[in-house]
Amino acid sequence: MNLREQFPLLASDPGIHYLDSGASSQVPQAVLDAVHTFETAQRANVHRGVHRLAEAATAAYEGARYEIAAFFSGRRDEIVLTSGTTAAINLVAHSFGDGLKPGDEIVITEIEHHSNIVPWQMLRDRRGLVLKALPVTVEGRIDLSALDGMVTKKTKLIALAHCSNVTGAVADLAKVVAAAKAVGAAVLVDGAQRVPHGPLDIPALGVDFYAFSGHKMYAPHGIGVLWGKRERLEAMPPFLGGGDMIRHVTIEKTTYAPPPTRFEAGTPNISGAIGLGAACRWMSGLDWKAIAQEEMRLTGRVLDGLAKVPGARVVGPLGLQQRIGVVSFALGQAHPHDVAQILDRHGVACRGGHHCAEPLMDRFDLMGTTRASIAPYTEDADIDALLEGVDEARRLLG
Amino acid sequence: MNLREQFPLLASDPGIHYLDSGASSQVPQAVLDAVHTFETAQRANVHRGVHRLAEAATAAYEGARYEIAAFFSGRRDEIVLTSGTTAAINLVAHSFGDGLKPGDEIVITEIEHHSNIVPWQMLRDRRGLVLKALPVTVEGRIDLSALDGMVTKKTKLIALAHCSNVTGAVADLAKVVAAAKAVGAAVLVDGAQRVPHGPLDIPALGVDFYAFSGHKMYAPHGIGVLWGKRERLEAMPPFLGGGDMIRHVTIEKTTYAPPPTRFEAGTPNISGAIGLGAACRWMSGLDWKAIAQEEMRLTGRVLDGLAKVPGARVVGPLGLQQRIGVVSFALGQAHPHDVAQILDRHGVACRGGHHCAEPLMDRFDLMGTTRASIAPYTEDADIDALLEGVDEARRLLG
Amino acid sequence: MSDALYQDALLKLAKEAPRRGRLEPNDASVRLDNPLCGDRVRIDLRMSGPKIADLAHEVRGCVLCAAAAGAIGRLAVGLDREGVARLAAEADKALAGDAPETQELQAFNPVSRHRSRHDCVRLPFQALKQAMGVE
Amino acid sequence: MSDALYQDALLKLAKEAPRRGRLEPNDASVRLDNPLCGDRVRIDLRMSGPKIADLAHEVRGCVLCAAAAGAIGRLAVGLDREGVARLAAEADKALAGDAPETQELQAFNPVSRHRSRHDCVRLPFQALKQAMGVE
Ligand SMILES: Cc1ncc(COP(=O)(O)O)c(C=O)c1O
Ligand SMILES: Cc1ncc(COP(=O)(O)O)c(C=O)c1O
Repeated sequence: MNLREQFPLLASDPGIHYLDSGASSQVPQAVLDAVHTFETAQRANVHRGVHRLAEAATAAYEGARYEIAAFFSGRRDEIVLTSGTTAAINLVAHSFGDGLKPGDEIVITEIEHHSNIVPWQMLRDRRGLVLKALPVTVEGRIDLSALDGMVTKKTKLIALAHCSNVTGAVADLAKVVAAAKAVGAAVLVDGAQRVPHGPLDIPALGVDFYAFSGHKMYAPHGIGVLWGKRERLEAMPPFLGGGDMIRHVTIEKTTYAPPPTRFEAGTPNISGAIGLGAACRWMSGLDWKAIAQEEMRLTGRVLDGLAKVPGARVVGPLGLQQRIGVVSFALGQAHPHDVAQILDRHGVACRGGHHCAEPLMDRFDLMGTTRASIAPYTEDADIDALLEGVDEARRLLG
Repeated sequence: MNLREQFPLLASDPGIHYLDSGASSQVPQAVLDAVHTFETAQRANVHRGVHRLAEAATAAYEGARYEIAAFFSGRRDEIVLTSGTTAAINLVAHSFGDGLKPGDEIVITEIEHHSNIVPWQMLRDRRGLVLKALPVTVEGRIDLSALDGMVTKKTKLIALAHCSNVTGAVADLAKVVAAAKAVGAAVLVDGAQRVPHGPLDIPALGVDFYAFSGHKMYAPHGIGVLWGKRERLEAMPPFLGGGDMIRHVTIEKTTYAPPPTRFEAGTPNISGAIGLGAACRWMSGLDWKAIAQEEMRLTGRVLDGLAKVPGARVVGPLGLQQRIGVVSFALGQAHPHDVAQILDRHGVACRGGHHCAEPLMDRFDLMGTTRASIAPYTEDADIDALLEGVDEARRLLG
Repeated sequence: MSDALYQDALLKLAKEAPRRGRLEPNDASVRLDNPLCGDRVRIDLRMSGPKIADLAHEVRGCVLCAAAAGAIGRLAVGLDREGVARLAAEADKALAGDAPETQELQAFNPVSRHRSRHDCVRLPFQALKQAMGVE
Repeated sequence: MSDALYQDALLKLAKEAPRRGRLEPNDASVRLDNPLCGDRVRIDLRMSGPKIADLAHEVRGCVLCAAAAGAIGRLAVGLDREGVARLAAEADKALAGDAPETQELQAFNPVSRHRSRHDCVRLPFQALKQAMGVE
């Protein structure tokens, strides 16, 4: 499978070893083409317009919503288009969260990305809630054995990452859903790191909210999705006010449109949505069984390679079960920025730092890690370059 | 000046008469090129990354902020990048507005777009505020003679549109700023319709907040700006929580970054920002004195042409003083969607409807209007087609 | 080309629009609006057993909406629930681009190419169905 | 190529880093951190009149930050406010891509091409300036 040639940035330079897809993936020609067609042949504002460009733009935009819904086995009216995961989680923290009462409890985890921590802290402070965090095991997984003690009748929401952007661990959502159901709590899943790795039946997860970003799944930046169970969305008041999300407006009073429109105030990121629709279409055409195998083979190579480097310590599962191809490691006392910088001399793009997960860094008493993430376009040459670079970093910084 | 050929969508089809720039403008090749360069040669997530693509992406993104700041004579740390005008106004309604006390007053106007009405209604209901609206004159201008009676010591904010998206009227901001200063109120200006018509020295306006969208000023969708006076921004708590806007995060407590970062949670719309920067650069290269003259000449042609159509009634100033090239009209009892649809047969793209300004429609007792908007790429042929179309609409629907 | 949209048959339906106005007293009256375009429709019914004995319609809206109400004014008297459901299905057929059997509804065929206008045609039929308790 | 970044001179500055540790008691002590990359620096000073009599630095951070602190450990004793300001300006010069006069600071020249790393080098100089009340 040579996917690399479908990605103009990668195809243009064989010397680039892009292992930073966990931050932002690269984008295939098919997505660029869809956006280009919009900008040069369909561009207009959506909804309300009757001229041919407005009709074409609306059809492309709503068509994209349809493709996204289909790819995730959802319904169109459950797909709220946002500017990204962060915006999606904040939407829930306001529209759902502001309905909570002082003393109500929210459970998050220590593995979370800041975008699944800070909105809940702000909500806690706004509404007088209690915020608890599930601990993380030495292996870098959410410790679900703590669910029992932490989830109570006061728990109204459990919010957690499907896959960790640091350790690569995949969470056992079924257990979380069962614990939540038992007390009538809702479940929000941060799927930012899960969605780049293949199709997913979101409704089948049994969760209430699922948030993700386009830029990590081969689409443009500035677009993302909040999938919400229909009954949940229908029960929620709007968050942002503006055009499109209304039914009627007078200066005194406004009535609101049904979901998903109710949550999409203002002119949307039309080209972004079209790009995300195209990314879903592009992903649908791939053989994900083969890709998953290949991603795990390459992940295994990274783990094996690091095991042989003196001083290297993987932060996350050492096996290939229930994990994605995101591998974080520390290299002796070396600062991850130095490591990432030396990798860059080998053309290897890795992220170094706290990965917006400071509580998790505190958990492992680390300043940060260096992270390599594997995507469908990753090849053996990328792993070779990574391991060579790590070796040089060890020699220079060790 | 032949700008049309710089716009691929317009250049591809001389039969398109795009008079819907008030909804979304078309986009020049220069902007498409900048976005394309990002996606194919610089794509990565911004900030925190040290590899060469992350450095290139960050330089392009922050370079765009610099170009935007320069174009509007602002400082870089006063430019908060948002997903659009609506998001920018909502940001202020939360970060500034949530600091207001029950009984405090906000003054808006009946001319406003829903995005400058609904966020203040929601804030009013959240905080127990009083919301007042300045009336609109028969000419379709904000009636500033009512300022005296409406602005009191309780007024904390005056929010108004720089240019109406329906009537094309330009507001006399100096009067509003003086009235606000007299009572210590802040001024927020919705500049969505002003920014497409040339450079602007925002700080010189004396206002506190200025909001606008990229998609109306030749840039991609999904990007916009909140310009805020530095002292105002520094005094405001964050709105959305997530990555990037933090200083330090623990599960218990989070400290925040300074503006503008404090207000930019999560991965930004990088390509959108780069496109907006390129749009500013492109606009900087034009002769705006000549364009303004030409826009007004064409606006005059529309006004003169409509004056000769039986049953046509312009909603807005009939003269060319203090107005932009946005012309709304009613045609007898004809529904604006029928009018716009018939215009479409002539290749004319106009918007018909309430233009997200229902209170203004109520003011003029109209279901909606048909709106033609003039841009730098508008030509005489577009106006010819418009007037022919209006004539046919009158015959068919009259 | 969308020229066909405003052909004579459709304009005539909208203009002549038999049974325009209100019916007082009535057995059922439904008002619907479409906030997206501002169309507003009211349908009043007087029943004779399960069948429509008389009806009236009032539209503040576009030509397509007025024409749809006009078609109802011309076609709906004498129908029962099933007949109303069939009539509305015929209108949907026209919007889907298939030729409906009911001659009068063929005027709506060209609307099929204009998705943003489908609801303009549907609104009066929805009001009628609601007034008859269909669905 | 960014190879030059981790050249011997710089690595040596970071590794040898004269005056590493703490100074207790001290006349001034400043801790700064850079939340973006997690670098943390502490500078302790003991003064003799307007001049630095002794200093110590503690870094939890990257090599660039440690090297900058190392350079301070080697160069700052004996300086007054003006001397400290001049030293920091020399470091900025290196980051701007111009060759600084101070030989030791030339090791930072290659950092000029890596904007994301400039603050790593600046942090210890900022802490020093703050401890001396410069600016
Ligand atoms: C005057 C005015 N204000 C606000 C807006 C909202 O802008 P956006 O939809 O890009 O957020 C618009 C355009 O839609 C407008 O014309
Ligand atoms: C697990 C996880 N959650 C949330 C986010 C935030 O996504 P975004 O920055 O696109 O809003 C990211 C990536 O940055 C992530 O990896």
